[in-house]
Amino acid sequence: MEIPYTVSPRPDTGIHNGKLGIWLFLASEVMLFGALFSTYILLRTSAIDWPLGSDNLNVPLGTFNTLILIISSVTMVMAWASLMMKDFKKYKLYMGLTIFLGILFLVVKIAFEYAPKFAHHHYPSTNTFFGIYFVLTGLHALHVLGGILVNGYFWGPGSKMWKKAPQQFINRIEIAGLYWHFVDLVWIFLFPTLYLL
Amino acid sequence: MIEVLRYFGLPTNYSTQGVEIDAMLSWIHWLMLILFVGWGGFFIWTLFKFRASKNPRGDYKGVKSHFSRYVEVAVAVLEVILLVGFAFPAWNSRVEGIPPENKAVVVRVVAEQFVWNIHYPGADGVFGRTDYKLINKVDNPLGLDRSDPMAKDDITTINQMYLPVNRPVIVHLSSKDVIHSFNLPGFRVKQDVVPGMTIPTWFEPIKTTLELTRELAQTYDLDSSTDTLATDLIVSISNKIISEAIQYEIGGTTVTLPPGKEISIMDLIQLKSAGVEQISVQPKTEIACAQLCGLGHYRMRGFVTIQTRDEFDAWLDSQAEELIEDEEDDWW
Amino acid sequence: MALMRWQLAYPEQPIPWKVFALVPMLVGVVVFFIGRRKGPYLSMAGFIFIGIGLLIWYFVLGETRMPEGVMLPEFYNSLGAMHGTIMVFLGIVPLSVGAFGNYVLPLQIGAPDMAFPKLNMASYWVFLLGGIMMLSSFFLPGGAAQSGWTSYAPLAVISPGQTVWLISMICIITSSLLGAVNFITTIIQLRTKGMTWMRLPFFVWAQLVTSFLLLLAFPPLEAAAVLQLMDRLASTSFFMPSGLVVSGQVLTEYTGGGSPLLWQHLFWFLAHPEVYVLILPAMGIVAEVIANNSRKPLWGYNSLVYATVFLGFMSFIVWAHHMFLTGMGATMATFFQTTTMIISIPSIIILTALFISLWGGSIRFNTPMLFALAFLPMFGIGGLTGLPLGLAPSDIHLHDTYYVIGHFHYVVAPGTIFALLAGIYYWFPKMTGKLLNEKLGKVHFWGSFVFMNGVFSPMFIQGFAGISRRLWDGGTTYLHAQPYLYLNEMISVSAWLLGIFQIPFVINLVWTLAKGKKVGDNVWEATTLEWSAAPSPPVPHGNFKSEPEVYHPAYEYSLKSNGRDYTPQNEPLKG
Amino acid sequence: MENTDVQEVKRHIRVYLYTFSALAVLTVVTVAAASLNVAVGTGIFIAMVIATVKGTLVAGNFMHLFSEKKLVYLVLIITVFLFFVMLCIILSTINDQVLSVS
Ligand code: HEA
Ligand code: HEA
Ligand code: CUA
Ligand SMILES: [Cu+2]
Repeated sequence: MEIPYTVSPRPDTGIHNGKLGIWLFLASEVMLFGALFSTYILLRTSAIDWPLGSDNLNVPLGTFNTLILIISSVTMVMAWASLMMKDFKKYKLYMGLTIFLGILFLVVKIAFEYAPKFAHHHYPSTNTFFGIYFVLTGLHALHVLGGILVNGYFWGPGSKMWKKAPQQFINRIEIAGLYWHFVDLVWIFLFPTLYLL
Repeated sequence: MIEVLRYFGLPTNYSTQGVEIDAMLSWIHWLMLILFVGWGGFFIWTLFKFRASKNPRGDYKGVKSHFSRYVEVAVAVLEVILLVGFAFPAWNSRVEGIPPENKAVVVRVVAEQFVWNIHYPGADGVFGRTDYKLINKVDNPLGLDRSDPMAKDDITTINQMYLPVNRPVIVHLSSKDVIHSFNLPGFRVKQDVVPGMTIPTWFEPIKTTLELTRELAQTYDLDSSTDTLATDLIVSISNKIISEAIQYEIGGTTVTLPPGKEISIMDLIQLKSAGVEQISVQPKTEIACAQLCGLGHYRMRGFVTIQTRDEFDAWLDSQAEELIEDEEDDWW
Repeated sequence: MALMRWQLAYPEQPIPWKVFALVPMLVGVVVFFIGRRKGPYLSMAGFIFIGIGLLIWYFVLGETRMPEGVMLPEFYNSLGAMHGTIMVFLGIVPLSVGAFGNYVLPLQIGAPDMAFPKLNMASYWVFLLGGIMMLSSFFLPGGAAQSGWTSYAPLAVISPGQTVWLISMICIITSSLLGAVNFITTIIQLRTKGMTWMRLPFFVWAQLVTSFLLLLAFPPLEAAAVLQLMDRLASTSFFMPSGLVVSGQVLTEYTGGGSPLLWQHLFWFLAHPEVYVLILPAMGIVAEVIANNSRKPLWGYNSLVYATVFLGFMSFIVWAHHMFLTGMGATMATFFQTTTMIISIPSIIILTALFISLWGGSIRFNTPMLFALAFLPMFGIGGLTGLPLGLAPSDIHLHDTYYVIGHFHYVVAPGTIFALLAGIYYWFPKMTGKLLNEKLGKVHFWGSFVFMNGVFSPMFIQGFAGISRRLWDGGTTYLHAQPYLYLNEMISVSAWLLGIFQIPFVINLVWTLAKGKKVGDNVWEATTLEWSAAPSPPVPHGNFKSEPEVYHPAYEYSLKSNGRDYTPQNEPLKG
Repeated sequence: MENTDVQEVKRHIRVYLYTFSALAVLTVVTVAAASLNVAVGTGIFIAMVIATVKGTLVAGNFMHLFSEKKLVYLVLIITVFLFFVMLCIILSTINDQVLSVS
């Protein structure tokens, strides 16, 4: 016997295995970031004084990065849509763009945000605000990196699957997309909490 | 009914709140016992009755009645009674019933690895300023700022806590380093000491250490005609089981009672012939640390001595005098 | 024993515990390469870690029970922390979820494999990495973690060994998360034709709820571990309040402003559901064994299922009953006491249903059944002693004493461990095609049963006496501990005997594997699919020859209609 | 989303583009709102409302949650519920701390 419902959805649940799997994984990610978020709220409400994010962080860069991630979400979903329309070339293009935008995000983050912070002797240990800032953004950056690696695989060696099992490949891209959008979504919450408030 | 747990290790209680806690403990254990015996009886009987050799074919339906539902509901109801009738009020009196400070003795206890620093406010009744930057391991473990007028008369001790009887005691707990737990098992007091915050707890001792000593000693009085304590003859034992080896001489030879042994009638006779007239049980008025706080957790041990009001006041005075002497020493 | 001899002969010298720990590790490596399929792999790994945890524990017992410097306090504290961690995270969870779940679950629902075999392997390797890292931390210069398995800050932040503990915990948690995703997907998606929700064997339900607990309760500890790691490595102050002075020295590298209680909240948010992760699969196993050996359907299957789901849900909102004495106010104490009492009700429902299932049965007392039956009262004692802990005022006296130790060991050791042993005896013919020897099994059972109680029941008395846990000398210096120190000796001796009575079990395993006779596919005459539809041991790939179809609920025993007293799930009912 | 034909997908693409513009506009709005001098509480409220709207757009459209099956909703509802439980109970327990007044 082979494992069923890897490609087509199970009739009574309406989804295929991979999709349920990724949503479950995302649920655990919600709890992970949720716990960090709770930490942030708790430390902030019990702090005597809390530095204002906009005084310490680079808001224009943050805004820029937010837009980058949003655009990359669009290109990601477009990559999937191209596959749905059987246009492999466009897929390559959009997926490539997504990866590029992801890398751009990391470059901005590390070279233009972290590096100057360190240069100004703002370390995680400087105060609790920087502590939680570095942990939250650092963990998010790791997630971006993970997404880039996965997307890179599906852009390069993994894309051979398109020939053999197109539907399964589409499913995989959809799953990778779900993850990528989630990373975007986390950032949408991180940006105002850390940079603006 | 309530006393039963004494036979299972629960130590004698020395405080007012202990009465409440002990009652709760025994009620809940009675409930547990009933449940355990009830289910256990049913269980064993079932196993016996329906063993395969006697009952070769199972019954598809099994039990048809809904008796178990009633039992479950009954347990739930009893739990509600325990909660509402005992647990909520008792806890509220712990955390919200703290008596006003002018009706109580107020003490600060500052825990550190692996010492209990006790801080009395002194005659003015106000604790002096402390600052962690002033902490000096040798002569100022509390970081007390002696230049603060309020701090001039403050009394500090290490691991020795003196308290008067029949008066509520409020203890403000704080820690210098890690989490400890202020535990007075005999008084049914336990409160974690969390660094970064000061947590209050309170209790009211009902007997002095001396009274306790006497009371417990009477149980094992070797010579019932003596009712005064010959302190130099007290051998430290607890609940019939001696903690330290007792050495005594009979007819020129040394006899040793190893620790951990129960004292038999024979031992008692021998002890008496060796001139030991009374054996007292030391009351377990210790401060233990109940939270893992590092390598010395096991030896983080303090002592509580409960005195009468007069004795306690006298002790405070003597401490205050010492303080003045110290100051004069410094002056020279 | 070796330890005692060592102590007698060379009282001043440290024990050669490395040798003791290395032996099972080597055995583990050998076993590991002999194993074939991933189910047995995992079970072997779990076994080995349990064995090691157990082993290490004997040094500790040697210490608490026999003072006079067998080891230094730092090593004792390491052993305590590692015993807790290894038993919970590297022993029970991988064995009951990783091994039994992985092996039995797909078979019971009629699936060819887990939904994501590759993920399964990934989860296994990450776990192994974490496990090995955890164990090797003993060999590091500072020793292993010393702050208890609870790793309370600030102690954990400032004591040695903790970094490795945290990193391995991150690995182990990641592994559990991947595993949970796989389990839930498998149960939801891969049920075979006709396997509706209410036809699932109870074990599958237990695994489903367990997986949800893993999935949603573990991430907060992962977050907390990252934060504590930052506190240690980058001197942040998430859990460090201002103005700490450690042995007279002000900790200047920390700016302060953190909250030690936050760690406890994040830890217990995981660790309370975690205790149900330990018990639910055990209950599942017990239910399977009892249904099979009482030859009748489980009584109140529906109430079992609902109670389990409810239990899983409630377990997320009781965690602060471990924190009553951190200075909790009246409102929240009321809340947590109430939820704690509420959560005891589904446990009672589950146990009651299992008891009543026996009524009217035709009870076979084979080894798996003995272990499963012993589970009931033992878990009963453990569970009942949870009640006084759940009421805040009585917890004042009992918190952090040996009473707590007694409480949870009754649920995990004669509880979960017995259930796992029942599972091993029960499914061994499934995994290997050979039946374990009954005589050796009974010796193993009675020995374990007697000495388990010998180890853990005296602890309640010590707890009433107020003896704190985690004491290097077992309380020798405390006056209030004096009357009950003699129990330490009894506990130690029982523990050693308990260990010795595991020898027949190991012999049994080895002997049966090597020499045991092959038995038929369905030795226990069971109804669930793993026995009735798949060959034993299962074919290496795909489990079943063809997709089995299910016609009725899981435990159709003692129906009069066909000639036998059982009707497999894949056989239509007659009449 | 399986088996959608090309027309369907084209319609989706339009939705994606609208969503994108909405997200971009909202990002600018958040930044602008933050530079208004409102009280901290109000500021947090506004920022969180906007973030939630944006999050819903991403989850709903890019992640196709709007047309997703019941099962996924169930998982997410449990998760989000437990997240709030964690947050609220931790906060209220830490605020219900017995402290000595000094
Ligand atoms: C498998 C693990 C497991 C399980 C199932 C439980 C179950 C329960 N636990 Fe336990 N607990 C732990 C593992 C577990 N616990 C651990 C590891 C710790 C310590 C952690 C540490 O500090 O290191 C702990 C600590 C702990 C504490 C904190 C104590 C303290 O530190 O002060 C509390 C307090 O409320 C508690 C309560 C409960 C309750 C109310 C239950 C309830 O769910 C129990 C409900 C069950 C019943 C009520 C039994 C019903 C049965 C019958 C009625 C039939 C009985 C009769 C016969 C069988 C004959 N537990
Ligand atoms: C699942 C959890 C689990 C299990 C099974 C056990 C089992 C045992 N535990 Fe432990 N224990 C904990 C979890 C567990 N413990 C935790 C969490 C703590 C708290 C740590 C802390 O303070 O931070 C603790 C603490 C703890 C203490 C208190 C230490 C202190 O406070 O100072 C003691 C003291 O006696 C103790 C003893 C024992 C004993 C004698 C066993 C025995 O019952 C062991 C019996 C087990 C077996 C007999 C296993 C059978 C073996 C197999 C099935 C495999 C065989 C395989 C091979 C040989 C390869 N444990
Ligand atoms: Cu202080 Cu333990
Ligand atoms: Cu708990």
